[in-house]
Amino acid sequence: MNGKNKLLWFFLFVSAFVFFPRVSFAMHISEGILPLKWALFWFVLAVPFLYLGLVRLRRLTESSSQAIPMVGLVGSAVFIISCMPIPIPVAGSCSHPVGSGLAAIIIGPSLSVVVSSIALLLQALFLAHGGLSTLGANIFSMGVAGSFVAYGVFWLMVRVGFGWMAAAFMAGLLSDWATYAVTSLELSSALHGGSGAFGPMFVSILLAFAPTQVPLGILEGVLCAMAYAFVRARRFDLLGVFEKGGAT
Amino acid sequence: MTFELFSDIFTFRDNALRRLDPRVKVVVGLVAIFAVVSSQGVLFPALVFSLALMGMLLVGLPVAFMLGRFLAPLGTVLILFLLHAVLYGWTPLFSLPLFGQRVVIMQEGVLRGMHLACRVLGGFGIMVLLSSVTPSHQIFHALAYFKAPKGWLEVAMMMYRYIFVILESAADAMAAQRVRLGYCGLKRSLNSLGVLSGVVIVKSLEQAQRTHEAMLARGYKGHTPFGPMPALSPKDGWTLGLSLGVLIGLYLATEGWVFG
Amino acid sequence: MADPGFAVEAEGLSFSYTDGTRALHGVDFCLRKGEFTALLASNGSGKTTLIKVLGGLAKPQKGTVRIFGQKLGRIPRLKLYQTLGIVFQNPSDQLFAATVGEDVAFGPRNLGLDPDTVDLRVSEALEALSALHLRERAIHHLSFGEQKRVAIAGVLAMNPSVLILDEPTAGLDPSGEELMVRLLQRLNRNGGLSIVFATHSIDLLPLCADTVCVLNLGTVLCQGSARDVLCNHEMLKLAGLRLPYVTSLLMEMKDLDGVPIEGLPLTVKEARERLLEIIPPEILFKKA
Amino acid sequence: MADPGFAVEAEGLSFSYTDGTRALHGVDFCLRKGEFTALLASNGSGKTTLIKVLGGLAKPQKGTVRIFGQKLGRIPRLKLYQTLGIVFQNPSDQLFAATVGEDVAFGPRNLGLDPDTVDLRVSEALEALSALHLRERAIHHLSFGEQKRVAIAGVLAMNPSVLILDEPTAGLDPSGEELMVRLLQRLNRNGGLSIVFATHSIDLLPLCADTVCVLNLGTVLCQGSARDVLCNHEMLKLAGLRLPYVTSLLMEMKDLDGVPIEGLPLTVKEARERLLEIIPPEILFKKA
Repeated sequence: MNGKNKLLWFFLFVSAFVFFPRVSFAMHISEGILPLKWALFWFVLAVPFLYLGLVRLRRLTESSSQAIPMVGLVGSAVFIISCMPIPIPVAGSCSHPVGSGLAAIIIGPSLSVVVSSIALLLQALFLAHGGLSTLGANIFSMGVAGSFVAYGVFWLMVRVGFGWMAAAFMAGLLSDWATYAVTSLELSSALHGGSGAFGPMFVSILLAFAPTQVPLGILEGVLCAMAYAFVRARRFDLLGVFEKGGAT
Repeated sequence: MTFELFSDIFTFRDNALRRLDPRVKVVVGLVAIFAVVSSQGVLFPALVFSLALMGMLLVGLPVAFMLGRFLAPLGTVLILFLLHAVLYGWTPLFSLPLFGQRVVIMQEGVLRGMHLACRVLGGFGIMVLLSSVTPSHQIFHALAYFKAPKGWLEVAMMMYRYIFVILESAADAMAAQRVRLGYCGLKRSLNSLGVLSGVVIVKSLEQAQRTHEAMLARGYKGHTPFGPMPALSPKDGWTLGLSLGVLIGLYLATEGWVFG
Repeated sequence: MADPGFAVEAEGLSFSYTDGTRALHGVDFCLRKGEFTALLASNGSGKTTLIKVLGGLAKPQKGTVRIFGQKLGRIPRLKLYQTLGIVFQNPSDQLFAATVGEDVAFGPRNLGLDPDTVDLRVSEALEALSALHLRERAIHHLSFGEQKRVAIAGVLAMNPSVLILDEPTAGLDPSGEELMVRLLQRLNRNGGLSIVFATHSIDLLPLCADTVCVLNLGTVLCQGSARDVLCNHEMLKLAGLRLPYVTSLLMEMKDLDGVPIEGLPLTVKEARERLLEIIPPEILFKKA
Repeated sequence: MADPGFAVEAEGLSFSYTDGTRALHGVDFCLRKGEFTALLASNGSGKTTLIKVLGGLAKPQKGTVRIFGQKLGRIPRLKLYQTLGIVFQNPSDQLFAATVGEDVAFGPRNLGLDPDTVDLRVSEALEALSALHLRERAIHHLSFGEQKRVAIAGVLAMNPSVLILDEPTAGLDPSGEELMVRLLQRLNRNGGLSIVFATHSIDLLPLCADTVCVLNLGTVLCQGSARDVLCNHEMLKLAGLRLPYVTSLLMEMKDLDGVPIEGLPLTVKEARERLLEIIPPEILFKKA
């Protein structure tokens, strides 16, 4: 296998470029890609996080009737941001931000999982990005991994003493990369076919997406930092609703 | 523009499938999708795909719209197919010259790739059909009937409604940036997009405040009351039974559990 | 103090926002039962704040509001909003459900009514705004004018006896404006609703309003019958407003050219009558 | 084909959204250099879509747009938006920066101008809209009318020769409307800008527009001088519009009462002149 690998990777690079415009949504795992076993596995993994978010939502609703409209509207905003075309310098084309990192630092990671799960369902149904059987896997990679990594990084960096601008940048960047890594993991674990080819499969998928995802992550970081700065400067007071009821 | 892609105008057109009870559609759709995903052969997903395609043509979805929806999964399928064809398997089928070297295509990989492609198409077919004949609020109502968490549903419905409102603002804001040359070159594009994202979030927060006030003025107490679902009509019941029967029959037949 | 003839009675209202902006200062306002009052105000005069204060959505620092003689703070919210309906300017602020029928049912359902009653209320409210045919439509597929009407229906389904509307005709084209004024008039005359209609479209007022209240920079400049208020040209100008076009035509003719016009015609119909009085009949064409 | 006298020339424009909604169908539109054209249209008539198509923000499925004789698709964006300025309806969608000065500078900075030139452009643009005193103000402290003016200044700072405005007077109170019309007129007369002014406030049109184009359901019903277009009462009604109030008063007197009024007075001033012609001088009061 070794002799062939180098060539193969090259081939994959090329193919990623060729199909680029449509692969930009490849961070959503398409309907039908995961076999039943794996689809259910990721659902099971995502559910506890979703539950955590719903508990937080209930607590917020008890303290203020504003909670549901606030979370819902931040959700709409994040949905729209995730549809915005980001220019990719490498490929001379556009992709789209994930947005869950930004959501996480604004409304907290567990609510961000809730919002992502809805956004992913709507995207599957009305934009044909992602899928229903793969919803669990997508919630896990974008919602759970993206949100918790972003929030963790943000919290940690602010705690350590970095400015929140840098923290927001890293949150956006790492949430995007985390999503990308987890998606690759999900894809390769389901597709390697049990023949021990998991390793090369994982690396190939990582590499196939690398030319778009590596710069995209950086751009998402920039976007996240700018958007967060904007909200902070304009209407930081409005974020108060989400501070009640703990940090999860 | 991407913003324009998000349209649900077809789901409000009247047709036989649209009139069907949403609970029936959701159940049949989910059963079909999970059956496709669990299938081991090519035949069942291919059959489901052709059924879904027939359904789409029957309700008069424009071909251009359908193609638009299927382009994304097709791209993914193609890459995965190529990956499998060269990475997986042990029986060389043939080899292709590529940049002076030869890439070997494996038989098992090609078969698996084809199976995968059929699964994606079958699943997608059902998904696109379901969403083209069922308005989202009906899907949410059906989910409410099946006891999906209420908070999740409320947020989902709020999100869905206001996507259209905020989208309009966002599109206007983007156009306004564009006419002041906000999207010329990478740096300016990124700058404009960052500001736009901020604008969108601030707008949504302000909208949430105003919406909340309007909700209070109509007796909101923190929870949106759902209306009752009407009882399933006999016709809906028959449709449910019949389509589930056909699906299961097809599955058993094609997956080789009945005829060996 | 609490005159039973008043639907809404506000005294000495003052309101400042937390950032220090003073929006209202010593505002007195009243609305008699069954009256149609126009709240005439230019941009930034505190109109929207006044509406929020009257509707209990913002708490004034000073002053009291009475709804049918009862102090606002003492009325339980659920009861208040069955008495007082508030329609905001931007329809998308108050249309939060997916379809028209669902949205209008939001209020009645919050009241805990049974499904049949909810259904009846929804039909009645939509009917009253000539919007019954929209019932199954998605909110985001409605035109702007339709959205405005559905937003009013949503409030009407709470069965209020007072309706406060913030710029119900803003953004509508002429035919939409006309329809809206006609519908509101019908609600007032036949439905017996007391209506407050905040607006700055002066030409529409004389067609519908019994009384007019002019708000400027957070204070009430003038409140009285439409005729009394609109004849005070200076005051209107001060408030960033003007006379209706037709009235200003006739006023100019009277004041600048010395044409003997009686009174103050406010509508096209009145102006026509006044002018015909002074045009010698012999110059008219013969009617067919 | 490409008449050098035209600033904007559109032929046979058709536009449908991807979901199949047809917004424009065979629209012809033109704007001569230095002209002030009103685009009169009711809600949902395709006005906003037409503006987007003319500004190259939406690509029509059929038809061509020429800007100063050049085909729209062939003009580089950098040059296009220094020729054509587009102001959208809602100012809060177009103001992004923290302060007025910063916001107006957004365009010039994108042109890569040096700081001094940017500064100059900002002052000039704000000056032209009588908004220079707002320069240091925070956007969210502006009144609605001020926001509208600043939004126009932001586009004006690109130094365009054509300005397309979507409902610049919508939501403004009478004094704000008057100011806006005066400012736009000044830009047109003194600044030499060609202006397209989309609106449905018919009473304001005769004061400023040289020509009027009536758009209805995605097609142009009529384009011509203000006088020609507005005399077609039936057509206006079809488009959900109406005559200016003053005109409709005089038309009613002419048609229903047989008062011999010449022509079609569109403004208060004209109406006054026409009426004085037929009122016998002996009944006038003596002027002081």
